[in-house]
Amino acid sequence: MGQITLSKVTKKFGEVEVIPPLDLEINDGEFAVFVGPSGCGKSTLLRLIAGLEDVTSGTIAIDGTDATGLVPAKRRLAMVFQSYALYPHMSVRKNIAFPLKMAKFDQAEIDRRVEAAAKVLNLGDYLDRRPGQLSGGQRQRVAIGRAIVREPAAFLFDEPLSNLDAALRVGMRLEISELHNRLATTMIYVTHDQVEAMTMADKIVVLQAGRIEQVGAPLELYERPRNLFVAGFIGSPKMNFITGAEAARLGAHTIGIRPEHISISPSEGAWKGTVGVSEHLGSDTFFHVMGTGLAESMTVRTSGEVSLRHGDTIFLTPQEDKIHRFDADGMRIA
Amino acid sequence: MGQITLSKVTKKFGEVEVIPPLDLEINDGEFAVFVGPSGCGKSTLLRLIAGLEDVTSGTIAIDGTDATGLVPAKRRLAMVFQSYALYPHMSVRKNIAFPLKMAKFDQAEIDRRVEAAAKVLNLGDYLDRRPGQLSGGQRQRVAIGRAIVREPAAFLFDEPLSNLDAALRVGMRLEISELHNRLATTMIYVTHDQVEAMTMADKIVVLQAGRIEQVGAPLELYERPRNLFVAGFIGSPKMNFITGAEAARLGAHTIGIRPEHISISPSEGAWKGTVGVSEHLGSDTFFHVMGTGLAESMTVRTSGEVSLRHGDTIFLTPQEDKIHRFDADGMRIA
Amino acid sequence: MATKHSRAASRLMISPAVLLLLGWMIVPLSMTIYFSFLNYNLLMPGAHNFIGFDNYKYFLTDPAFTTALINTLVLVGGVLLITTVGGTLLALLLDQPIWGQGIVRVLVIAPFFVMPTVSALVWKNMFMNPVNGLFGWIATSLGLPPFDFLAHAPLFSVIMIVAWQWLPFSTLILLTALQSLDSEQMEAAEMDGAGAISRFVYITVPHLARATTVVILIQTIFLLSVFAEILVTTNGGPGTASTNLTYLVYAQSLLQFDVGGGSAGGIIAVILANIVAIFLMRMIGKNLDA
Amino acid sequence: MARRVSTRRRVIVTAIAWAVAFLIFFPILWTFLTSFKTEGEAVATPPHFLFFNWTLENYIEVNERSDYFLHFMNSVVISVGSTVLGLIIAIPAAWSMAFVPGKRTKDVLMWMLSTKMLPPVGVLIPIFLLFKNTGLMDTRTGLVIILTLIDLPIIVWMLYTYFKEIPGEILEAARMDGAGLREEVIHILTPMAIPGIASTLLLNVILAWNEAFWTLNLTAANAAPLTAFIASYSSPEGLFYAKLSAASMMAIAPILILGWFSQKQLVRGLTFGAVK
Amino acid sequence: ETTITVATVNNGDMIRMQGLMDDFYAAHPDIKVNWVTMEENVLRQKVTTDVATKAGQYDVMTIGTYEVPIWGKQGWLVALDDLPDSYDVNDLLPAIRSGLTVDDHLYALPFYGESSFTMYRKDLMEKAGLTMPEDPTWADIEKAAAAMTDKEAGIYGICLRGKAGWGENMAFLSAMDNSMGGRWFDMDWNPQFNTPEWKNTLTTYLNLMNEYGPPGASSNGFNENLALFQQGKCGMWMDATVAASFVTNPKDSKVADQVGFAMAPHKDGVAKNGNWLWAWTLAIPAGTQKEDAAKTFIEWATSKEYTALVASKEGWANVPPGTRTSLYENPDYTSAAPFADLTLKSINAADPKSPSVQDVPYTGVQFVAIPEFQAIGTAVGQQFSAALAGQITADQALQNAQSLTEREMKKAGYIK
Ligand SMILES: Nc1ncnc2c1ncn2[C@@H]1O[C@H](COP(=O)(O)OP(=O)(O)OP(=O)(O)O)[C@@H](O)[C@H]1O
Ligand SMILES: Nc1ncnc2c1ncn2[C@@H]1O[C@H](COP(=O)(O)OP(=O)(O)OP(=O)(O)O)[C@@H](O)[C@H]1O
Ligand SMILES: [Mg+2]
Ligand SMILES: [Mg+2]
Repeated sequence: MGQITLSKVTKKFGEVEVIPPLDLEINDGEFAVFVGPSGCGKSTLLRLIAGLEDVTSGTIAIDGTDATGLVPAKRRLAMVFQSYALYPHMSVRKNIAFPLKMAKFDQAEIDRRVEAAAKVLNLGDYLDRRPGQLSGGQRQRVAIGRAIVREPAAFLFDEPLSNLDAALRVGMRLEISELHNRLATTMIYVTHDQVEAMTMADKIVVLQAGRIEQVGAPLELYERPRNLFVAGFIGSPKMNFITGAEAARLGAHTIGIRPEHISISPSEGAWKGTVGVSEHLGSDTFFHVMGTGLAESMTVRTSGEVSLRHGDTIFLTPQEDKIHRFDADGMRIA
Repeated sequence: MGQITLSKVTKKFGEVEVIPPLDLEINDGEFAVFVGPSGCGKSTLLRLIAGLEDVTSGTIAIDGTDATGLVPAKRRLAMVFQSYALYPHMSVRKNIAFPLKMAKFDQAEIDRRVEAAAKVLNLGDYLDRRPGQLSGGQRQRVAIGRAIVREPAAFLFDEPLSNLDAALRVGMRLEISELHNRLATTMIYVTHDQVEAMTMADKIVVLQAGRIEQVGAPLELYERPRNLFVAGFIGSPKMNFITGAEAARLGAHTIGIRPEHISISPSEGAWKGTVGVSEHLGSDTFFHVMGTGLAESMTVRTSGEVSLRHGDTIFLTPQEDKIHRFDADGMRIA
Repeated sequence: MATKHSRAASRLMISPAVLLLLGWMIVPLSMTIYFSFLNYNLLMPGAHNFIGFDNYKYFLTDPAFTTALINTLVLVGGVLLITTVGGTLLALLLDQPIWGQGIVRVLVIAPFFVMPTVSALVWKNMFMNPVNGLFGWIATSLGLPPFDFLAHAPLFSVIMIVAWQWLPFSTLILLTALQSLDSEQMEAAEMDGAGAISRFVYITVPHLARATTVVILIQTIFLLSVFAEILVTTNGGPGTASTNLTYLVYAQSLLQFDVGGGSAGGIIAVILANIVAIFLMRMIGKNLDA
Repeated sequence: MARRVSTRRRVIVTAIAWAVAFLIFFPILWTFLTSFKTEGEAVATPPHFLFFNWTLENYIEVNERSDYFLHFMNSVVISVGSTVLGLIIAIPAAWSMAFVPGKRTKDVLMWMLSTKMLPPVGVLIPIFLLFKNTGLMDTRTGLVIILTLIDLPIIVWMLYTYFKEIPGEILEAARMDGAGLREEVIHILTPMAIPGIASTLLLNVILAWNEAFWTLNLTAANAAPLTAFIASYSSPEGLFYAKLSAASMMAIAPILILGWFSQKQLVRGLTFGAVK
Repeated sequence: ETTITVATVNNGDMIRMQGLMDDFYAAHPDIKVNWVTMEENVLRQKVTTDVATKAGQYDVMTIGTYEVPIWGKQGWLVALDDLPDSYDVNDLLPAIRSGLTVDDHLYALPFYGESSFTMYRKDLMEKAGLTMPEDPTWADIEKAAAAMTDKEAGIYGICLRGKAGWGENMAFLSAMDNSMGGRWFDMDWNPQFNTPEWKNTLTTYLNLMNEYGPPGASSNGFNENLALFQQGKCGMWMDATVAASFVTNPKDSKVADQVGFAMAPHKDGVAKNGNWLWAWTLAIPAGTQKEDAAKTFIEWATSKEYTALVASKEGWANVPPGTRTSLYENPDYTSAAPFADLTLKSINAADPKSPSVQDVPYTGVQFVAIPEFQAIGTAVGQQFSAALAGQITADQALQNAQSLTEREMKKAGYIK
């Protein structure tokens, strides 16, 4: 069980209102990801749920019971911190056993659960090492181990992978996803990595300045962003935005088209421009196309290698059905 | 001017030979990137060029003159460190002016150059702040500013972006590229980020255990990796490697095929497998295909959204002309 | 971090220390203030009548007071100067690659462990004594008349002794600070064309600023109340040449058993110490934040 | 900076460093040597450096004259006792300053430190009277209390600088894991800060061991530590250098040896957050 | 079993007693003695604080003739009126005994007593072709000092106290001033540092020390001078009579068999020698819980039996001198101690009731028996010590001494 409901939650630090009134419902077993620009309040929101900060007003309910006033220990939530926050003076075994010890489990039960967690996380060989003797990925697993032994109502993750190098990140991402499949426990996951958000989430919560911009499944956000902010935030490289006559022609204040939804041709197409910087990644090439008169620069993605040189004239054609339209307030026009 | 030539350079730390004899030529105005796994000697090589370490044997020539014995200050090179190594007690202005002050420039000239550098790097508003009061990207720029004022023969960068967050990294990457276009000064850039290497370099130097595995333009490395190491190292997600009968069929010990060069079909194709984890990024989807009998797991990339579920049977077909063949020693078969 | 629970806990946890120190400050201090208005000599029992500010008047107009004030400042300043400059040089020396670094460090740190009384006794008798001391012998063997340190340079002698005790402290802090200097920063300066001296002036010295402040703060705390060294070596003399405030108050209250006068002196010393404290706190507060 | 340092330079630097270290250490060495001389040799001109008749006479005499062991035990009890008591009071205080900092945290810390600047002579008589009236005079308990109070600010500061280096996330993790305040401090904070606590302990044992004002003025026979022991050798009649040296060595040796063995620890802790 | 705590000074006789306690314990197995040995200044400070605040840390205190009358008058000490006959209180030297008696009550028992006299090196005098008169004048002394001084050889004609302190340099200088015909205060308690006598005293002293004294004299007290004399570095030394036994002890003294003795010098025409009277005594602070045990102890420590005990263990030359007539009538002692005669003579010559040839309102030779004297004496001593160190001139020193004494006397209410 692990349904989390925030109603009219606000948070002020001194005079600054970091979270304006906010409602959010996370269902049991769901994998919810919070994304948003740096400083938008992702960590704060997570810490409010954990009980590490007091809400200024509003209520937080866990499984239907009000948990607003409870100390963190009483909320049956487990948290995995960005720095893992392992206890450096305890062996892996002791680290994992710590929450059980605090909950006054008997030793036999503690041993049983630690063994079980170690097995799930492939930590059997390291149980007697100290955190300092582990690699980043192993530490990460210990932190998760410590979280799962208590069989919490939900897991909270605050950018757990941001300290790992790229290769490891991919591996751990898969592991966490698998864990979620296996345990089917609610997870709330903070990240600012696009790929993590898109690949792991059942539900993405996009935040800006403490406000929720959109909540939905990853592809829903990708395909039907509710407003300009979400449209620009989700997807990499960014969506191209066009205002003015071209947008007006489609009955919108702004239209948006993703780089992968534009096709390119040396001879004909809807928009004409010249090639600026091009970035060749081998698998793809990104062209920054200038002088279209629509936007300062448009990004276009092509698969594989297309040889165009700086200054070449090209024509762009958007896939009409993939064009997003927004009104003057930046809201999607359905 | 800034041509750098290394001939038979070796480096030992105590008994350990970190760099076996190595020859390398970097042309004037070139943007050379060193990549390779952690500990392969990238930083060491850069520091040898900078003069921060003594070579054990061999010579380093800068613009044709032997610089092997020169102290760093005499080599006319500027370095941007991973930690930026800004002087924390000096204002931005003083930081940037420091090399000029050391070179005994007169105050008017110093001011002029600092202003110019600040303008180029958009630092005008921050000149009187201390480094501690700047954001990561701004610090980065100060470090570059300190490097450019002296108008060095070449710039050396040691993983200058690795401390920045992803979004900023993209921005700074473009800025450095632009700077290179503008100044046309030789740059040597160490990174272990694929994308940086591919997008910025004129020439990539792939190192492993101090040896140069391959030197070449990014696409050359991508398209014609000289050996298995380079093939596996360049490109993300990694190339799929297949050994055994399927490879022998093509007259190779190992064949490699990149994820984007495999097409997928629910009904027919060369190889049959079942879908494992699939990662939906919106713009692309990566499928991990199992049970092909060729490799433990094959990664396949498809553009846009393809709906396949875990466990579905699919068929894969490689683009024959994109298959890389390697012999038993791991060398490319031309 | 800051929930209602943790803030409440925080108040609870800090209160024993705060209350104890408050008590430590207030109880004896208020008694001292009270005594300072009385005509109270230990040797003359009976009524201790209230005499207003007379004790303060006598203490402040005591010709020794100004001398003591100046001596206190000279003593603190002198020791600080020697220990910070000497400590920096020593730290630089010990930071070099040398053989037997461990042993050298052990030798250098040793004076810090020596009781002030012992070090004063040893210096006074075995080194500075012009007849039997080693310095006297050295002077004589060089054909010079032995110099009578404690008579002719009493304050200087005390400063030397105290500095000897505190040099290890500053050396160690500065050495640790030196070793924490980011080597990339040094290399950057080297790339920027700075020579060894420029690097020291522009990089090392500013880097040590924070450590130096701490050295100054901690040492000042201890140096303001230097006492045993003076008592053992010069008894504040000759004349009042090496009397500092602490010693003057001591002389007043414990040699003369004038509790009233001594208390007035104590209060004045407390006020002066607090002025120094405020000054220092300003400085350190700024430097420790940076 | 791993460039070659020429051997010649290294030799010169080593020589200078050793010479300076020797000079700094010399007074202690000289005391040590003198403690094994006869009184006559102790003042001989020219001085005898190594070649004299080594004798234990002084140590024997000092031992006969004073109850060294009593003083030594007093010193141990007082310095360790006051430090441990100080730690028990200071750990919670440092916890709250480091992990729940408020606007006034810094001021409180600075105020605490400023109490250390009170000249002890200023309050001797009041304390003396208080001790007399509470029966603390000449008791180890009394000295433990006084030394705890005067060293508390330093202990708090040192711990505070240590605690600040511990990431708050770890304590939060403990809280998430169900630890209460007590468990958090006992199971997580204290063990993690062991190196810091150890060096705080060491420094304060040294400070307390060498404290010579209160220990002298508030003791007579029973609780007098080694500072009082040495005071009886300060200038007796006749030649006394050798005996003084022997007594001095006996007074400083325990702490000197402790200091040497733990110097790595000590140095780390001594920095008071001066080094980041 | 009773444990008594004894505060004592770290001088040789006291330390010797600590080694002889077995004898006491044998006779009094129910008493245990806890020694607290301190340097003189520390001792004085601690016992005074203790007795004045009635802190009760000590059951027996070692105090001097300065404290006894003042403390006795305050009622801080236990009167010792019922001494057993075996103690033979009448055997105590009258000069000493009267100094310890207030209003006919004896408040302390003398452990040893002393006056001051002149010690000199017979060999050096001989070499210089001089002889020391038994009652020398300051002129004789100066001549002898000049003749004996050989700084190259490390021999200084005269060693005198220079360390500041009312019990250090001021003990000597106050006595010397008496021998010059001067005094501390006139009958109206006006300080006399502006008189020619004091000027004469100080200039003579400074001249002697600067010309013929050892370096570092301004920090030399009794102990430092003793060490110098024992090493043969001093030609003459005017100081306490107890020093005699140390400088003639061949174990510690290089010049043991070369020491001669004479009276303390005086100015030609002044009928006072500069000899003082001092005794270290054992007293019991009022209010101790262990009065009986304390009494038992101090009676033992100052008894004839103790003297005999020391004699039997350490030889007659080492017994604590200057307290009992019987000692000076004992041929064993007088033959072992060549200085006995002069010691007794000096003690008898000291008259605390009229220390100067002029009238004075106070008692005490080398001190003025008023509570304020410690402070004043020490402050004046610092001035004179500074003059000896060359930091100020004699005139300045006298002037400072005069004004600071006036100040203190005013503060204390003696003069308006
Ligand atoms: N303890 C605090 N006191 C005052 N302001 C705070 C505090 N903690 C956070 N803030 C402010 O609240 C806002 C939200 O911070 P938060 O850490 O939740 O952002 P975030 O979304 O997690 O950012 P990031 O991606 O950088 O981790 C920021 O503006 C931050 O400055
Ligand atoms: N000062 C040194 N002393 C001894 N070995 C060293 C020293 N510096 C580097 N090495 C070793 O040399 C090898 C190359 O190190 P280098 O720092 O050049 O690697 P790198 O490629 O920069 O790695 P990374 O990507 O982790 O920065 C490593 O094995 C390293 O351990
Ligand atoms: Mg965050
Ligand atoms: Mg590197």
